Formats: sequence, C-alpha cells, structure tokens
Amino acid sequence: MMQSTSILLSLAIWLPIAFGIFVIAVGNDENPGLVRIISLIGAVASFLVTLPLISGFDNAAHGMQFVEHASWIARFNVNYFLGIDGISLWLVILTAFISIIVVVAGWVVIEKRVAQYMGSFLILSGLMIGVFCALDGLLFYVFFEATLIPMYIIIGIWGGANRVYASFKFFLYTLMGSLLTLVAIIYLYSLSGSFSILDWHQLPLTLHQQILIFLAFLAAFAVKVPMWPVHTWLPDAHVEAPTGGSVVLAAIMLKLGAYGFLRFSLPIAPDASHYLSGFIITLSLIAVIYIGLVALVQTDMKKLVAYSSIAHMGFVTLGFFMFNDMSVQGGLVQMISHGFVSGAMFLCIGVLYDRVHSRQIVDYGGVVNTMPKFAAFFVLFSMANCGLPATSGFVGEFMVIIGAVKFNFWIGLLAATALIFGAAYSLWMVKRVVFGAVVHQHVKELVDLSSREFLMLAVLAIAVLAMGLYPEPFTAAMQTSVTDLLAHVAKTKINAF
Amino acid sequence: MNFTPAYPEIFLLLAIAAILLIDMFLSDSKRVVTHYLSLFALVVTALLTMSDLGSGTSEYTFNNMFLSDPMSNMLKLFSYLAVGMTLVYSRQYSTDRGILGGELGGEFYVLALFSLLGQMVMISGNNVLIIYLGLELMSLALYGLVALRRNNVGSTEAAMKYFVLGALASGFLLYGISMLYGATGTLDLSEIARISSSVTANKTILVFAIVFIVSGLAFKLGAAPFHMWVPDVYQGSPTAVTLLLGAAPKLAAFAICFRLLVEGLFTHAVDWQQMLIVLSVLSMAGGNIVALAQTNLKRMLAYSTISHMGFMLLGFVSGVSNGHVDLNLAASAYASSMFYVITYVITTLGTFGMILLLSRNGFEAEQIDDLKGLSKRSPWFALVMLMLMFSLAGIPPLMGFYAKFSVLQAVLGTGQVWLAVVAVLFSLIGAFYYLRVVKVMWFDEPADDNKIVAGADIRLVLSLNGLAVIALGVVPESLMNACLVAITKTLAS
Amino acid sequence: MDSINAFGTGLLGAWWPNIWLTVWTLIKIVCITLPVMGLVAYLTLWERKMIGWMHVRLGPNRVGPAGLLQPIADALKLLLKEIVVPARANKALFVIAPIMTIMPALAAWAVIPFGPEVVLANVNAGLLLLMAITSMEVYGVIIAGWASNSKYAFLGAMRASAQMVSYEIAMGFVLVIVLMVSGSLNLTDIVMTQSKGRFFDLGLNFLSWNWLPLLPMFVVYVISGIAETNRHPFDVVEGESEIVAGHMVEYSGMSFAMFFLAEYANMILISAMASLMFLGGWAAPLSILSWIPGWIWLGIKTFVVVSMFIWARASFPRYRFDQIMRLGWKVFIPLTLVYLVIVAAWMQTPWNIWK
Amino acid sequence: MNLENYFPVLLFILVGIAVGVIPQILGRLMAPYKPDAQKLSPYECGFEAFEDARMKFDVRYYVVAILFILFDLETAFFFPWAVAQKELGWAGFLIMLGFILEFAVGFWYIWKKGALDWE
Amino acid sequence: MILTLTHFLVLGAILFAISVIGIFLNRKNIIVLLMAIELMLLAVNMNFIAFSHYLGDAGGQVFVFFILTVAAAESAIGLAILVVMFRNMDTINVEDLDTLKG
Repeated sequence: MMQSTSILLSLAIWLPIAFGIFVIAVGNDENPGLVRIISLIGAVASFLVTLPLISGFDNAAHGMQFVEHASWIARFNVNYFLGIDGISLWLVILTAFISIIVVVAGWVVIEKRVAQYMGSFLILSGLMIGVFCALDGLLFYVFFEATLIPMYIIIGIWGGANRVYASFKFFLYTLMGSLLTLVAIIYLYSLSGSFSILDWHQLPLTLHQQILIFLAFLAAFAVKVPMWPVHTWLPDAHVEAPTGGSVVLAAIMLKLGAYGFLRFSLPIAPDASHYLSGFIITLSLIAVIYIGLVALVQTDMKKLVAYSSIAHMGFVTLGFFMFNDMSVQGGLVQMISHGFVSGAMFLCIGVLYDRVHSRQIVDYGGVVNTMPKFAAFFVLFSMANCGLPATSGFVGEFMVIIGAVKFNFWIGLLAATALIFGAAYSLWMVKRVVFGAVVHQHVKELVDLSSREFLMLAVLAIAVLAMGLYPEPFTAAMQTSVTDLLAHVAKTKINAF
Repeated sequence: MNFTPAYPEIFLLLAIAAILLIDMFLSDSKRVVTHYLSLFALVVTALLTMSDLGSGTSEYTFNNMFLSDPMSNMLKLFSYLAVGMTLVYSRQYSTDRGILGGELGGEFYVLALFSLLGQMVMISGNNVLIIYLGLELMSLALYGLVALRRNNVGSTEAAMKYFVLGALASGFLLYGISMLYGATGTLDLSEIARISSSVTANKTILVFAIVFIVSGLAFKLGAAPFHMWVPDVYQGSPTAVTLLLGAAPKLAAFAICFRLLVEGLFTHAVDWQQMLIVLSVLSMAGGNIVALAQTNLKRMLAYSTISHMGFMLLGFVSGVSNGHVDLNLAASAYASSMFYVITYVITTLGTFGMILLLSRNGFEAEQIDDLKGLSKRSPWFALVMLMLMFSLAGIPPLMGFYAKFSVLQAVLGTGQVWLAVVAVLFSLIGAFYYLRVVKVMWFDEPADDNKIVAGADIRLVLSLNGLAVIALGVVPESLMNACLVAITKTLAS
Repeated sequence: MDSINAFGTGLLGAWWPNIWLTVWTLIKIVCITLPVMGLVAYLTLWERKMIGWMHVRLGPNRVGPAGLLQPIADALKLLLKEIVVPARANKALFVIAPIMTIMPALAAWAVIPFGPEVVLANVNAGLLLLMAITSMEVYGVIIAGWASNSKYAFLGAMRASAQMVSYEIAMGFVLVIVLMVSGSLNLTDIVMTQSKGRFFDLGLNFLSWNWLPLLPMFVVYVISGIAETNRHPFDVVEGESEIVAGHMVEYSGMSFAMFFLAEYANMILISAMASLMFLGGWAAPLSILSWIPGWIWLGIKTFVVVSMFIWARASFPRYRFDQIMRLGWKVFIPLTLVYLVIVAAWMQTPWNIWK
Repeated sequence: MNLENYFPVLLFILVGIAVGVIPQILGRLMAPYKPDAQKLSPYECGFEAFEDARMKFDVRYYVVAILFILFDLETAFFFPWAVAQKELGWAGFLIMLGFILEFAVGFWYIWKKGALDWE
Repeated sequence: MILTLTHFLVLGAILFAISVIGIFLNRKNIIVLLMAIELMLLAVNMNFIAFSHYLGDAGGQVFVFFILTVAAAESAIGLAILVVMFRNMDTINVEDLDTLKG
C-alpha cells in the first residue's frame, strides 16, 4: 500500500474549506471589509500551497504523485486516498487560481451576505480540488456531490430573477446523473472489494458489465460536462448565477465531468469506451456543431458564452474518445484553456453587467469608446474563445482536430468546421458589443475598468497568452500520464478472466 | 434470577412511577422539575445500559424472554437520546400548547417515558409475547400523547386515526404471531428459529404467519401501502408528539423487524424478502411522489418518513441472496438498515426540533412557507436546517448520504442492481422537496421578522444536532462499525 | 337418581347418547331452577314479613294462611298486566333486556355445589365462571336503560351500571383472597379447604371457616353484594323519590317481573356464594352436627345471609350516589388490596393456617 | 382439558334465556294489549318529553367504565397467581408485590387526579 | 361432530375477516370501529386458544391473557379518545374525520 508522502494535497483541499467555514462563522453583513480580506487571504493561501505541486511534480514519473493514504471507513475499505497525476495537476492549480479571481470578482459587487458568498466559494473551491485529487471512489463521489450544495446556494441566493428555477434544475440534473454513478461505484466495490480507483482500473469486467458501468458514469459526467442532450441546465444556471458562480461553473465545474471520463470511464471500462466511442463522438459533434449554431442566435451574452462552453466541452469529449495522444492531450489542454477563457469571458460580461445591469447584446454597442481597456481584454478573450492562434484556445482545439483527423478524416473535418462557428458567434458578439457607434445613453456613461478589475483580467490574459504561446509545461506534465492511460485503455479487460 | 440485563427497564419503570407521583404535587410554576427529573432518569438509564455495553454478549433473563445484546443496547441508547432531545426541544412548545401543565400536569413526560419503556421492551424482547407487550405499551402511550391536546380538532382526529390503524396493525401482527405460534408451538424466538428451520414446521401456516407479520410490521413502520395513518398523524399531532412518534419508535420498529424476521424467521428469508421488496418500492415511490405536493411541512416530512422507511427496508431485502446464506453478508445488510434508521432518527430529530424552535405561542411553524427567509432571521439555524435537509436528501458529505450508501451497498452486494437504480431514482425525486425547503429558507424573503424566541437549551441541543449530522458525515465509520459489530454479535449468538 | 340415569341411558343411550345426556342435564337444571324460583317467590314474602316485624307490623297476611299465597297472587297479577313498550323505544333491545337480566341470575347456579358431589357442572374454573356470568347482569341494566328511551331509565341505568362495576372490582379482590387461601378456582374445593385446620380437629368447624381470618373481607363481600344487586341502602338506582324505578321504570307486567325475579335470584345467589366461600358451604358448624344433610346447612347459611340483606334494608338510610362511589373506590378497593398483601405475606410465614 | 363439564353451563344459559322469553310471551298472550299514545309516551313526571332521552351525560360515567375495565383486568392477573400462591413462595410474593405497587401507583394517581370524585 | 383445529382456525379467520371488513367498509360510526378492533383481537385469541389446546402448550393461553388485558387498555384509550373527539367535533361519524388533508 502506498504510503503518505506529503500533505500538500490535503492542504490544498482543506485550507480553503477551513477558511470558508471560518468566514461564514465570523462574518456578517456588518463587517464586509474584513470578510473580503480574510477570504482573499484564504484564496491566495490556498493557491500558494498548490504551487509546490508544480515544482515538485515529476513529469517523467508514472502513476500517482503526492499520494496520501489513510483509512477512512475501514469497513467498506474506503480510504482517504489522494494523489494527482499529469491529468489532474493543472486542474488543481486552475481551481485554486480561479478561486482567487472569484473572490476578487465579487469584491464590491456582492453587498449582501458577503460572508456567506465568500465562504461558499472557498468551500466550493476546496471540494473541487478534492474531486481532482481523490483516488478513492467514494471520496471522489463525496467531493463531487458536495459541490452541489454551495453551488445551489450560490445560484439561489445571489442569482438573477429566475434563480430558483435555475438552481433547482442545476441541482436535480446533476444529482440524477451522479446517483447512477453512485450505483456504479458501489457495484464496482461489490465486484472488487475496494474503493480505490486504481484498483478498479485493473479490475477485469465483462463487456456487459463495462457497458452498464460506462453508461452509469456517463449519466453523471455527461450531465456535468455537459453533453448534448442533457445540457439544458447549463444555460439557465449560467445566466442566473452571479458572475462568480458562472466563472466557477464554466471554468471548473464542467471539468469535473470531463475529468471523470478520464479517471473513471476510460480506464475502468476501456472496452465499453471503444464500443461506445461512436456514440460519444456523435454526441460530441452534435454539441460542437449544433450548439455552436444555437450560440449564434443568442441575444443574451451570458447565454451565448454558456452555449459556447458546451460547444468547447464538446471538443474535450471528442478528443477523449479518439484514443490517441494528441487528441486526449488536446482535450486536456482545451479544458485548462477553457477554464481561463470562459472564466474571463464571464468576468467581462460581469463587468458590463455590474455597470448596466443588462446582458442583452442589443443594449450595448461601441463600448470601446468609453471602456478602451476593457474592450482590449474582451477582444482578446473572445479571440481565445474562438481559438485564434497564439491564444490558449488554439492549442487545445488544434490538437484535438489533428487527433481527430488521425482517427477519421471526416470527423476531423466536421470538428474543424465547428471552429468557424466559434469564430462566428464570438466575433460577432464582440462586434456588436464593443464596436460600432454608441447608441445607448448608458453606454456613454460607462467608466472603464477599476484597478481591481484590471488586475483580474490582466492576470487571466497573461495566462491565456502564456498558454497559447508556450503550452510546453502543460503538455509536458500530461505526457506520461496520458500515454499510460491510453496504453491502459488500449488493452482489453475482458480477456483478463 | 439474575435481573441485570433488565436493570435499565426496571429502573426506568421505577423512575416513571416516582415522576408520576412527584409531578402530582408540583404546581405549574415548578413543572420544570418534572422536566429535569425525566432527563435525569434518562441519563441514569443510559448509564445502566452503558454499564452493560462492555460485555458484548447476549444476556438473557426472565426465562429467556428478555435479552440484552449489543444491538439492543445500542438501539436503546439512541432511543434515550431521541426521547431526551425531544423533551428538550418541546419544553416551551408543550407549555404553550396546553399539553403540559394545567389539568394535565406533567403527563406529557410520563407518557413519553412510558412509550420509551415500551420501546425498550420491544427492543429487548426475545419472546413474541414480550415484543407484543412492549409494542402495545409504546402504542398506548403514544395514542394518549397524540390526543393530549384535548381541545384541538386536528389532534383528536389524528389520535383517532392513529388509534384505529395502530390497533389494526397490532391485530395483523398478532394474527401473524398466532399463526407462527401454531406452526412452531412456541413463543420463544430462538425456539421459533430452530423449529421453523426444521422440516417438521408447517410451511403453509408459516407463510400465512409471515404475510400477516410483515403487514403488521409495515403498518407500524408506516411503509406503503400501509401508510395511511402517517401523514394525518404527523400533521395532526402536536409537533412535540410528532417528534416522539416519528423518531425513537422507528428504532424499536427496526428492532422488532429484526427480531421477528431475522432472528425468528431467517430460514424463510426468501419469503419475506419478496414482500419487503414490494413494500419498499411502493414506499419509496408513494412517499417521495406524494411529498412533492405538500405545503405543510409536517405532512411533507411524514411522506418523507414513508420513503425513508422504504429505503431502510432495502437493507432487510439484502440479507440473503438467492437463498444463499452468508452470515457476513447478512450482518452487513442488516447493519446498514440499522445505520440508516439511526441516521434517520438523528436527522429527523433536528428537523422537527427546528419546527419546535420556530413555533411561538399562538404560532405554528408548520407550513413550509413559515420558514421563508429563515437565513435572514437566523443564518445559523437556517444552516443547520440546510444540513438536515441535505442529509435527508442523501447528499454527501452529510450523514444521510452514508446511510443511503451503506444500504445501497448491501443491495448491490446481493446483485439487485435494478432495485438500487429504482431506489436512487426515487431519492432523486425526494431531493426535490428537500431542496424546496432549502429554497424557501435561503432564497425567499422573510414573511415575518419576528426574532426566534427559544431557550438556550433548545438552541444548544439543536446546534449540536446539526453538527452531529455533519460530523457523522465526515467520520461515519465509528457509528457504522458499531452497527455492524452489534448486528454481527447478535446474529452470532 | 343414578338408577333413573341408568334407565335413561338404557332407553335412549343405545341410539343416541347425546340426546339422553341433554335430557338428563335438563332434568337436573329444572331441579335447580324450580326451587330457585320458588325461593325467590317466598323471599319476597319473607322480606315483607321481616320488614313488617322490624317495623312492628304484620306484613302480608291476607292471601292464604299468614299471607303464604301472596307471592302466587303477585305473580298472577303481573302475568295479567299489560306489557307496555314505550313509543320510540328500541323494540328488540327492550325485549332482550329482561332476558339478559334473568339469564345470568339463573345460569350462575350451574356451578354452585349443594354438597360434596352435588353440583351440576363441577368445572375447575368455577369461580371465574361465576364472575363471568354475574358480570353480564350489567348488560341487562344498560340495555334496559338505553332501550326505554326515557331519561329516568337512562339515568338509572347509568347509575346502576356504574355502581355495579365499581363494586365488582372490590368483590373481585375479595374473591382473589379467597382463592389465594384455598388455592383452587373450583367451588367444591374452596368449600373443602375450609374444613380442615386446628379448629376442625377440635370439632369446632365454624371457627376454621374463612369468615374468621378473612372477616373484613367477608364484610366487604356482603356489602359489595348488596351494592351489586342494587339493594337498599345502595338503591339510588331506583330511589323512588328521585328517579322512580331506575332502568326498570318503563317496564310492566311480565317484563318487569323478570327484573324483579333476577334481583331476588341474585340476592340468593350472592348469599349462597358468601356461604360457600366464607361460611363453609354445606359443612356443619360443629362436627357433632354432621349427620344433618349438607344441603340443609347450605340452605340455613344462605337464609341467614339473605336475611342480613333484608335487615340492612330495614335499618339503614339510603346512601347518596357519591357516597356509594366513594365507599366502593376509596374504601373497599384500598382495603381489599391491603388485606390481599397481608394475607399473601401471612401465607408465606410459618404461621400460615391454610396449609 | 375437558369441555364436557361446561356443557351443562351452556344448557343452563339456554334455559335461562328460555325463562326470560317464555313469561314475556305468556304475558303478551294473557295480558290485555291496548296501547294508546298517552300510554306509550315515555315516563316524564306528567309533562311532555322535550328532548331526546339519549342525551349527553356526565363524562364521569365514562371514566368509571374505563377504570373498571382496567382494574377488572388487573384483578384477572391476580387469579393465576392466587391459585399458585402457595407454591410460588416468597419470590412469587415479591414479584406480585411489585405488580401491586405499580397498581397502587396508578390508583393513587387517579385518586389524586380526582377521577374518583363524584361531588 | 368432532371439532378439529381447522374448525377453530376457520372460525378465527372468519372473525378476523369480519373485523377487517368492518374497519375498512364502515363509514358510519367509530364505535363500530372500536368493536371491530375488539373482534379482531378475539379472532386472534381464538387462534391462540385453539393452537394452545391442540399443541398442548400453555404459552398460547398466557398470550391470550395478555391480549385481553391489552385489549381492555386499548379500548379504554379508544373510548377516551372518542369522548374527546365527540366533545370537539360533535360527531362520531367516520366520514367526518377529514379535517387533516394535505
């Protein structure tokens, strides 16, 4: 049994949660300033403890690193079992990073129940890191499900007019999927006597079993990603959620699903994955193309970005089910990139919304005239969103398309055409919002970014550009893990009997 | 004769008698003495039970009619806890509602303790006669409690319904027991187990017995389709009483299910498991779906109880798979049911405690809408309620999740995948109405800004209750293991 | 007797033994019922005579020599009187009520032993059966009150039944004590167990009977018996100045006669039971008097107790209802309970006289 | 168990019923029967009945009835013990004493609560 | 005719069925419900006695003893509830038990 070698991951998980609980416990609406500062300290501290993960990560090593192992529920062989590999490393860091952004984004915008808002996000952040680190099935599930509670609260309290509907839809959709996953997890336990995901990877299963398990996992992860046709909760949730909520949703929560595919579906049910890959690829392509078209006709900026998220996540799942190095890595890079880009997009929309209190595209136009700095950022992120070279968005999508072409030319072609839709809706929105003549009075009165907002967007912009120009550190870390994973997936489990 | 195993019961009986008499001489202003005496009696009883806890073996007394084993001790301890917490929660409420003091004096406490005594006897019965007597002692006290609010139409109506259907349930159970007696010629559960497993036992009569016993138990548990009384009684009773009959008795009901079905009729598990599957699915379906339509919180919780009992029964249907008996597997399955029921009791105590906390003199916090904007009025208690609701919905990392988890584990352990899928789908429906409560508390604006008036004791215990739901969610192992150990030892002996 | 039985068995038994058994039992029942009816008739006369004497007057003296035919005349009068069923009364129940009253008063005699072997049904649970059957009296009362559709009858029935059930508890405890000392539910055994002990050996039988060690219980039993039969001074049920004749107010003619009959039959029954349980039943008070047949002794004892009933009627003023209830619940029940414990403890000590 | 001993009891019950039925029939046949409205009206001290006779009545009668049921059955528990009391010895006595004490507690309680008061 | 165990069981079953039907079909009077409940317990007693007799085991009779007691306690409470209910609602009609609805 692997021994605990580090407590970094535990720190990364529990530090934000502890800060979150602390903030909720001490904070009330009479001392919002203090609450904000404590929250920021918490978020930054949580981010800082994740940095040693990068430096200490051994790109060449196989298997899990920073492993922690302690007995939790011995009776069911459930363990407090943490560890990361190349697949989860950057997701952990991304999560911690986005948390800072979220705290800063809500700095002045959130005026009521500040402590609860900040606390929820900090706790949420810890839980999501937990999902990426968990190597125990039940632990994974606990973190995975627990994220629902703060998110539900965030949408429901600080959300828009239709928040109740959105929060319920979000919660129930996600729960529906994950409950089936629970059945699958327990089923795997009853077959293997262990909750360790790594043990499950080695567990021989018949094709029939694999398909059932795959479908059960699919229920949860497809909802979370989200894949067409179970995506309908996402536009509602995004539109109604407060800016911070949308950022977290888009940047990280969706990745929980995609990550689940890599951690569970592919390695545990490799034969079923191959067997059903056509099905998933079809769904992904529908997401990419159809949802891209849907995005095109949106009049609400948030909805547009939400649909674009679905389309982009379609690339991710598409990449995963091509089963080659390039496409899977592409999918992973796309996940990280999308984390930055979509987060940034929602922040930009948040910036506008905070000033005008409208998300309708028609309410804007000529923003560049009054908010030049903002316009610059907005254009940059939109370009990244549609995957223009030199931005992070390009790397991932390009790799996926290459991989797709390798897999099947026509699929590659279809995916590539989808890029055009991406460009169309992103840039068209930019055109309508940022450029053109100023029509509305309120646009004339806009003030440009505050230093807080500027800082926030600047950091994200740097990240986006850095990743676009020099993706090496990201891909390098993934290389070994992805190769191992694919090697594992390539082997059938059926013969192991 | 060695009465040691029955010391808690004997002491409690004496204590009740003493409290009954002392209470007669107290004026209403001193009624609090009864309150603390009752709590004190519970504490001493708990200590007596705990002193027996260490042995870990089954001890018999009264000619094998009464036993004290790890399972009974554990269930009893939780029963004390439940009743004690109920008393704390309901002190102010009962005084305000006229079910305490005045003409009635401290009857509320005495009846509550009597019902507890009945439960203890049920839990410890190793003879169908004793089980029946415990059951009736509990039921009779509860009938009285439900009707305690004598000038309230709803309360009396609830009492009448509870009484008629409760008596009907006893009738069914008794009829089944009479058949069991006929088939085996004994009332002793160990003997029943021995004889019913032999070939000489009359199979036809036994099946008859099982049918009636299972229906009777289903009535008592409130499992569909024998659940008709649950919503009305939950709604009509004074909330303090609802809590008394919604919490601790479930533990005792679990105990008699275990004693009669597992200890008595284990060899016929295949027969009763089939029936329990039907009951369980119907309960989960009926309870969860009907709960969606409720506006009254107590009624909603009643339907939720039905669904939870259905879920709990899932553990019972997983003890034996395809007629193949594996004692470890069985112990694990029944332990999961036990864990489920304990979890349910702890959580339900909190939810009803919340209703009691929010009720004021002349105001019942019974409608779901009465919780509106609770997070503004009291963030902490809104948080506690949120935890409780999510726990009932079975969302990790709260206690309720592990209960569902362990039961599902048992179900899947016997390969009944479809049952597990059905169960989770219905708990998805269930999540909706719990979410609605959370929504009302957190997303809606408060309808009234009255401060919560409640004593420090309620606040403290309720907070601890909420914390327990989280704490046992983070570290569920000790309780789970305790259940497993208790059941394993009980099964082994 | 046995020869008749043998003859009957020979006659019918060959073909259908059950029929003969039934006929034979019926004959015996008639042998009990007719004397009881006669006794009832003459008890009414004796009551009136005795009260008359106590009031220093003559009592009935016109019909027949010394009024001896008076009961016959009364019976004929009642037979020829119209039976009125009040409007809006529940007809069926109205007719059933007298039956429910007279039936237990007679059926209880089935288990009363008149001698060592002379009993119709020598059942083990005789005492229990007696209690069960006599308890049914209450039904007659309640049904009569309810069926009559009259407030007086209704109130009377309520009172009567409340009173009867109240004293039944005390009576029950007394029976338990008797049971305890005799260790059997069989009435024959209960009588037998009284005929032993030190005084019996000395020939002073009457001192070994239960009445002496259980004197308080004997008193309680007799008083409860009076209350149970709703007799004076516990007859608020039919207190003439309050609610006329209580539950029987609407009854007339033969229906009324049934209640009347039942009341007196019950008196005799209770007296007989008192004799059996406390006064040694058919045993002679002194060994030297044993040559007199048992049933005569039983008759004498019963007569004495019945006369006490009448004596009480002539001597005491009527109780108020609340006083009756208080006496029953707050005096007799605690008293019997305490005595029960005392006797039970006593029986465990070396001084136990009921070995 | 010998049920034949109980046969005479059954027969006697039937005879008892007959004794109740026959005289009533005789009375019907031999006595005059001329009902009129006045005669059939319920007895009410001369004036017309102005309400149904099946009226609400004092709840204490219920209390007595309920207490009777309970106490009478408690007595029932004494019977088997009383029969066997001689053999049971001190242990039996003490156990029953416990029962009696419980009984006494209940009795004291209802007494103190005023369930036995009729004033 | 010889009385066998089956006769008693059938009698018990009939009584039981009558009482169950009485409880479920009776829509008029609560007293009838209480009586049906008593009848149900008597049906059970019949079973116990019959079994006890034919098995030659006294346990069943002891059980009957306790059932009788419990039945008494039960009817006492039932009557008490009935009285309270009648005072509150002025009716003992089963159909009037409808104030509690969700």
